[in-house]
Amino acid sequence: MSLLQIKNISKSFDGLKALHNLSFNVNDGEIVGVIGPNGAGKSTLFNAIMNHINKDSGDIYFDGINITKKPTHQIAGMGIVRTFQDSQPLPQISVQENLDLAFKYQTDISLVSVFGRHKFLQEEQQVHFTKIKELLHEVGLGSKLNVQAQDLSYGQGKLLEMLKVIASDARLILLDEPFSGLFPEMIKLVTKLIYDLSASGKTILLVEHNMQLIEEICDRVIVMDAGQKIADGDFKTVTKQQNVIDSYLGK
Amino acid sequence: MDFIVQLAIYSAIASIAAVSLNYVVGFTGIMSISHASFYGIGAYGTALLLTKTGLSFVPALLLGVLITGLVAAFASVPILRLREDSLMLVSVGFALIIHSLMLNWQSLTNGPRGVKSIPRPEIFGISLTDKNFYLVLCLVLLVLTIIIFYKITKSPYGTVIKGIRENEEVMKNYGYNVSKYKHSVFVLGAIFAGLAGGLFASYIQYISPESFILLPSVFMLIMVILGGMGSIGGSIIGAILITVIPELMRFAGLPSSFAAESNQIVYGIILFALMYWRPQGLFGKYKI
Amino acid sequence: MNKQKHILLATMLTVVVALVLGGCSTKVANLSQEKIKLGYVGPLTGDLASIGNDEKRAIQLALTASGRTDIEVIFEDSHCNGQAGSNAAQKLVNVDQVQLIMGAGCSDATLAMLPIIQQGQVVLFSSLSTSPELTKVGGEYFFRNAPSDDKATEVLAKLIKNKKIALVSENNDFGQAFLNDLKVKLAEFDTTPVADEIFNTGTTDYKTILQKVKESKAEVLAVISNSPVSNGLVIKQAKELGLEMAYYGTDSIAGSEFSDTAQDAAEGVYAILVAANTADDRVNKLLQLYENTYLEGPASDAYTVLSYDRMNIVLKAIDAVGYDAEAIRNYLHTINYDGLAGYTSFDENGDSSILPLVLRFEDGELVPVQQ
Amino acid sequence: MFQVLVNGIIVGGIYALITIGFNLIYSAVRFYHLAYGAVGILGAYLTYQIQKFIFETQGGGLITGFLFGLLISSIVTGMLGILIWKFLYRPLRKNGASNVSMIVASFGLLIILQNLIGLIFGQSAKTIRLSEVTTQGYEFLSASITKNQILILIVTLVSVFVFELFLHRTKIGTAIRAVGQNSQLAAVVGVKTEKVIYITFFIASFLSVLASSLIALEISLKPTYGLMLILKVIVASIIGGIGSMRGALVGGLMLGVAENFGAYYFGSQWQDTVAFGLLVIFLLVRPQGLFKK
Repeated sequence: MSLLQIKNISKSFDGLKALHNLSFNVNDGEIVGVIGPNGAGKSTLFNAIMNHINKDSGDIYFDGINITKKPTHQIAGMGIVRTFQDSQPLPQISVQENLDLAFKYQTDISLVSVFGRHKFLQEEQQVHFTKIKELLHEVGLGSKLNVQAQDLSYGQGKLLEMLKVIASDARLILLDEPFSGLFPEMIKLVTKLIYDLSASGKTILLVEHNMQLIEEICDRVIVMDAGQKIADGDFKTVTKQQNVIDSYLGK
Repeated sequence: MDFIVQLAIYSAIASIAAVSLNYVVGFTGIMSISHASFYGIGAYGTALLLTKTGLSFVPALLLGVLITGLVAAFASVPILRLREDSLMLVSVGFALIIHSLMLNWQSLTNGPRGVKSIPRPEIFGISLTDKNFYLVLCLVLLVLTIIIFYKITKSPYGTVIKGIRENEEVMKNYGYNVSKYKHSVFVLGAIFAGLAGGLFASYIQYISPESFILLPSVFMLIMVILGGMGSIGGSIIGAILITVIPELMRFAGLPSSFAAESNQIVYGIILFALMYWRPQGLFGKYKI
Repeated sequence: MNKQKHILLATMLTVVVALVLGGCSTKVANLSQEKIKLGYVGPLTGDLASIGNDEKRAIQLALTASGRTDIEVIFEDSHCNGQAGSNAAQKLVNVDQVQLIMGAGCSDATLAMLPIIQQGQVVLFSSLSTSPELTKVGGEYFFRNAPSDDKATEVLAKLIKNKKIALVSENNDFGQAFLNDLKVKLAEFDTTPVADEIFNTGTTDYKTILQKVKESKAEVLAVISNSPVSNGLVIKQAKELGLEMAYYGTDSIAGSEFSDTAQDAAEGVYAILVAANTADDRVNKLLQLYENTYLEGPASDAYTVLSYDRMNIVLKAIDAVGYDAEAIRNYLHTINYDGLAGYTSFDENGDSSILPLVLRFEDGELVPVQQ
Repeated sequence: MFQVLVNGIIVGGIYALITIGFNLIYSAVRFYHLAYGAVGILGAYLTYQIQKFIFETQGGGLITGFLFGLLISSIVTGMLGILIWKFLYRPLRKNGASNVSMIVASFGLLIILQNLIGLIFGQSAKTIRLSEVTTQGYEFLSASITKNQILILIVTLVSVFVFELFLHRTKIGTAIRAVGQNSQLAAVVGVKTEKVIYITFFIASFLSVLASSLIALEISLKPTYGLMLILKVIVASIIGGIGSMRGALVGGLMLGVAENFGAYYFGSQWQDTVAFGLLVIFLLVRPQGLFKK
């Protein structure tokens, strides 16, 4: 049974068809690439899944549950996390705080627990802090623990976004161009992180322009153009299809 | 020196209001200008309960604070639907509407003639007519406020509201019910503003709508901006400076023909200069 | 983080030091010069600023006229608000250790100052607050030579009883207290107003209210406001709307600010006010002196005259019984001072014997009218 | 009843005039220039001073004094508008100040300007008048309008009309709108954004003096009017659609009419509540106002 089912969702912004009868499935544990020329509606797709924008028609199911109309924070609560296109971590708080926000607290973070169940919160936070140190050391950001996120470089910011995805321990991960603007050795690092995620059983939907990476990482590829799905299959067969080539070369 | 004790009392009351405003504006980024209205509602609530019903000080103050919380809960529904500049404007609109209710609902608030001879509080038998006891009461409540807000902002809850200040959309993506947090922050901030208002009313023993019009809201915002966004200690320093400096200016012996206007000009300059040199204020860590 | 701790401590220290220094520096000055220090607290900013400045200038004129160099008046601004007023009074009582404070204009500041006055046992002498409620709440140390409004409402009620009356009042402590008192007095003559409109302080466009007054077909329009500008605008806009009716105003009508605003529309307006009785040449001499010294006429003649009288009464009291609040308080109960505002004596509540006169604007001059 | 509508339209006309200037600045620099009210009142005080000088010392007529004063003070205040942008606001923007801190800074400037006016011209009210005698208005359809009101209405309609033409027909007008839409894009296309912003501040300050002097005819002048005006302007601008010219006109008129009907039916003490109630409703139901998408 596939983890994510998109059933002909459409969305148009006063005339412009951002998404048009789009349907596809993503199975548990798969890494699916989403490619297509600029303006094909890739980011709009992510916004639609997370219900940042309401859809004109169609339904989305996650783990069998209809999440079309659910508020964003509930969708995220069910175990989906997404990164924004060239999003940077929250600027005026520290790296540690950024990561702590990504972790899922068992004790509900509310005024009641701040005063009533302070001990539980404190313990969980300590556990998170140790994990955070490990994660940061792994990618060489160990010294940046208490630095304000705005003081990180662009690349380091992107890395931190990836670490937040790992920390969230979500089942479905929507990555929106995680490699854009990175140096080669940063790209290797992010690729390794993606493999680790997949190895630990996560399902990944990856929007990316860099074709070598798509070929290397993804099990399957979906090609979008003008809000429609024009191809769905493994990389080799899909890139041979005439309509895919035309969409890239422009009709 | 009663004069210094009185200044300390007004500074303590202003600090409670400033710390609670910083919690709303500095930590959570809700640019609300209607804080003085909740300060006013707390003052009127406590004053009317003290003068019109037989309630003694402590229940009257608590009830006054409760009423402020309820009004804030209702007001937060429309106000929090907006952000940044439009939120600022709607909170100004709300402040002016509350002020004209105080002015025109004569049957309840006695209108522009205000509420007179509010009795000085009696707690467990000690009558607080003596200023020093009153100062102790204010300082105890101030310390309590600091502890509460310090605990909240240092806990994971504090990190969440700071995250909301930075970017609400991202926080929703990590599963945080942003509007629930914003409402609880707004209401808690208003409750402490109501507490400060109740203390002010029973100290000065006479209140009228004039003291809760737009300007006090702006002064509270200046206290927080001067002191520093997102720093509790900073907002206390801001509150003390803004309460004490104009009183010290009385000693500066400025010829009073233009002392009055120059006082206001100093405020204007402080505001402008802060926005230029240190938007995050003296001790703040967050730039509005 | 500890860098910020240092700034925190440093600022705390400077504030405390400034406070202490500020506190004792004046005390030291006080002892050395042996000058008699009087206090003044009044609205030097805000809506009543022009009248507050009149009060201050009248005090300075009286002081220079008396030639006394051993007396100094410390002027504090009440901003017409409770907290500032109570701080000003507290400073004067505690730091400058004055025995007598002139002032108290807006009820806000007055009522916030009263507890400090009563506790500090200092005399508070006002020539601006006319609210009837102060008679009860004032306490034994409170005196005023401005007549309480209930005297003015009595005179006005007699004048306009059983006529079709439109009332336009300002939504502040003066306006509403006067309005309610007037309605009670009118009810005694079983007259009920045909129109009763309230406007907020600082309103500038009265055309819509006056439209309702026009529709009520009132014969008399009584304007109840202590701001000369509002009085002027109401009457000017009424004339522009062609409202043919008798106009009555309260004491803030006498003065340049009203006549500048209303200009020729002021013609024929009745004023129930105190003391700016131009028939007495001492009043004219004072107003002339004011104009020569400050190159502009007073915003309100009435309050200038009252404040001038007040200063002279205080000087007389100090010469008679010395500078002690207790002694001055007893002396004031016995005084009957022939002032520019008429013979002034004080009843047990500190209210003065001065009665408001009825005057009428005739080609720019306020002329007394015989009832 | 009709009279109340007439009053509303005339007052609304004045609000519209000022809101046009305010929207112009907002559309060019994207923040609320709160000190704009005080700049206008300062200009009106200048007009008063010049008229007094011409009338009393040069023996000129009241009306010529007023028109002459209006011209000079509009130009001088226009210059002041440019200086305020160049030396106060631009450095702030360059410093990376956010919209909110720009509003706070402009509020500080409002307090400074308002108290400077109080210091220079004194606290007591000043009146600008066009005729020695208070003339009764003209009667038609049971509503009476004073001469001043007619003048205000004419000036408002003329300036709105001229302004619409200027904005949509002339090169500079389109440049201003371009900068308003997107200043980076405009700069790329070769529009000298700096120069355009100077012109915008000049024109807006010019308009604010025009409107404030007209108001002074009706309600005389006090230093505290700056804050009162800017609050009304913000309400009118939000209702009409922040930044849009047509929105300023309609927003101003709507506010004027709503206030007067509010005063007529609920009593004048509720006038401000009606105005701000309208603001809150619009911010919630249609934050972008009537004329913007």
